Amino acid sequence: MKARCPECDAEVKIPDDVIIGEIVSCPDCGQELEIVEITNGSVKVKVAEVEGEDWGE
Amino acid sequence: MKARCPECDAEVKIPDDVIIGEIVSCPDCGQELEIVEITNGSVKVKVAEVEGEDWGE
Amino acid sequence: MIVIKMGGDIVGSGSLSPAIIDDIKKVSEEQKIALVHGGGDEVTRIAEKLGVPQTFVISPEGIRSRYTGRETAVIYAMVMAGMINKGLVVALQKAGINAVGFSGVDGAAIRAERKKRLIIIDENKRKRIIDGGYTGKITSVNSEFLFLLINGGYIPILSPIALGDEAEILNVDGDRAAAYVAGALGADLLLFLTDVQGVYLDNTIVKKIDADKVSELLPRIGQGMEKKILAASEAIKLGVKRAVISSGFIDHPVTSVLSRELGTVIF
Amino acid sequence: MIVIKMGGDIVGSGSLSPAIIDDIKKVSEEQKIALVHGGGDEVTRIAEKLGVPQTFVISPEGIRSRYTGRETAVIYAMVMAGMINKGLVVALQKAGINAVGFSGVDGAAIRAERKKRLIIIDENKRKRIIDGGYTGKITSVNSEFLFLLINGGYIPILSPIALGDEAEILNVDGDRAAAYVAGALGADLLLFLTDVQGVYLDNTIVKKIDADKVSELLPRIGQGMEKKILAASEAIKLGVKRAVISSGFIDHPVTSVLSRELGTVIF
Ligand SMILES: [Zn+2]
Ligand SMILES: [Zn+2]
Repeated sequence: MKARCPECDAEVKIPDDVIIGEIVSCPDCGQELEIVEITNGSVKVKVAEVEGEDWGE
Repeated sequence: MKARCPECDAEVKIPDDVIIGEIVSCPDCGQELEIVEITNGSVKVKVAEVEGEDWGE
Repeated sequence: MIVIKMGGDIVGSGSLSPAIIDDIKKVSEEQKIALVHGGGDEVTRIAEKLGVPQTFVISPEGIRSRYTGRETAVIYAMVMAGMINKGLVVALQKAGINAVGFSGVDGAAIRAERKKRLIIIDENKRKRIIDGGYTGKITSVNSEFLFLLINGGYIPILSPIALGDEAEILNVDGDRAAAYVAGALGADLLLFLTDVQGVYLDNTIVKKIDADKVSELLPRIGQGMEKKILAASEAIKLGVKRAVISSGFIDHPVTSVLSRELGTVIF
Repeated sequence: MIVIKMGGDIVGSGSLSPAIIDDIKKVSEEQKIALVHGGGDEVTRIAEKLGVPQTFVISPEGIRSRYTGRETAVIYAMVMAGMINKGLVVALQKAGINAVGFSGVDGAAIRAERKKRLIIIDENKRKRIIDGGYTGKITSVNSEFLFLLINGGYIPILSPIALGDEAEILNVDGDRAAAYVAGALGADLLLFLTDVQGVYLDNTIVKKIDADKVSELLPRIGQGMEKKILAASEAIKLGVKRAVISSGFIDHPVTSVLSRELGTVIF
């Protein structure tokens, strides 16, 4: 499967066994993209919002 | 077995299967007596010091 | 100043009904307030889950109490001060009540003397002395510490734990802890929120009990209530104006007691 | 003002070495002091005993952390604020140190924002977003509350728990909690008492680290220490004069750091 990077419009290859919530990186701009929908062999992605690392004790 | 009440000097009957820490009452004055020693068929008693009831949650 | 004791039925594992929260908020806007909670059943539940079976002993007067061994004392503090207390604090904070939860060991808020020995009725129905474990008789309350928080705008919520003479963690009865706290703070009212409407005698609620005449009444009252009446009368002797035993499961369980006659008043 | 963070190795299930207690007492007679503790391993131990297996997740940077689900959050508060915290309070009280133990939910002492989502590396080594559970990023410290206690003559000892925006109980990193507390109190020193002598680099202790140059160093440092250095540099940015990472297992672990160069200083 493929998707377009919302940041640089590059084509991003997506593994066939991808799951919702998985993060892929754009090969061109490096932006991390979150898989938000998978329907009939096509995927929707959005820019992943990463929160800082502070996961407690 | 028998013991003497330290309060009123009455004779107090003690069951044969008594254990250390057990409390017996003096039949004359009602004083509670604690068994503190058991040796060869004789027992030592002392006046039991009772603390108020306040055993928590 | 009002002190409210909320028993295990009211606080469960650390939650409160909206009716109680709303009422505490309303009252806290008008006067000073301090809270004390119970929760013995939850201690038992967690202790047994942790593989520490709880033993209960019977006093010569027939009162059944937890035997607090060393291991149980740690679990007791954990459940009371960590689970129930913090659950209540967040429930109150969520409503905008600036609660501060702590126990009697903090700031030596409640000091007690460890009971070295207990007299129990053993399985053969004979009286026997056993090691006292970790329960205590309250000797003092650090009212300065409590007032520091209260006058600073916070609402203290206390777990029934006391600091022993050798800095042991001691299990103390929540009703009695509330009585001592109310006495130390010079409270106008000590309110026991329970799961019943008041003290029942021959199926009727007793409206008023004179603290000096409690001993006549006790033999005719059930166990749990007996402890509460004793604590209430102790509070009166410590200078609290009145104590009320009332239901925590009605609308406005706190303000109702303030505005009209409800439950059983000990004076 | 000194803030001391005592990690899980130092506090165990709520005890302290006499060396640390003596030193805290000595320092407390000369200046103001606040304590923050850790204890994640104890949380794991009790949670598993209670039949709540603990899950750990790995961040893209390789940091392994507890996944704090709803049930775990309750146990976390119970163990931290009930067992470890109260164990420390009585250990300090026994030495005549008037400690007051509480958590970040009490008096809203530490507020945090719940992390709604986390990015982890899953079992197939792929990055994935999961629900954030109950961990938070600290947003503020109620220094007024802390000063109320400190100026009242008490020594606060804080559990690493924060109050979320919706009054959730949140698991926050103890090192970072200590950094924010130290910042809010304008501490001269934030001391991390650990089980090592300081930060090691190529088998030698690093004497000094410039807080602005921490990022260059991090890739060469082990995980647990990395968190501590980040927290230390954060404290410096929040206005703390210096942070020291040093051993809690030496004689005079606190006063030694005050009187001579010891451990690793972050400035
Ligand atoms: Zn791109
Ligand atoms: Zn006699």
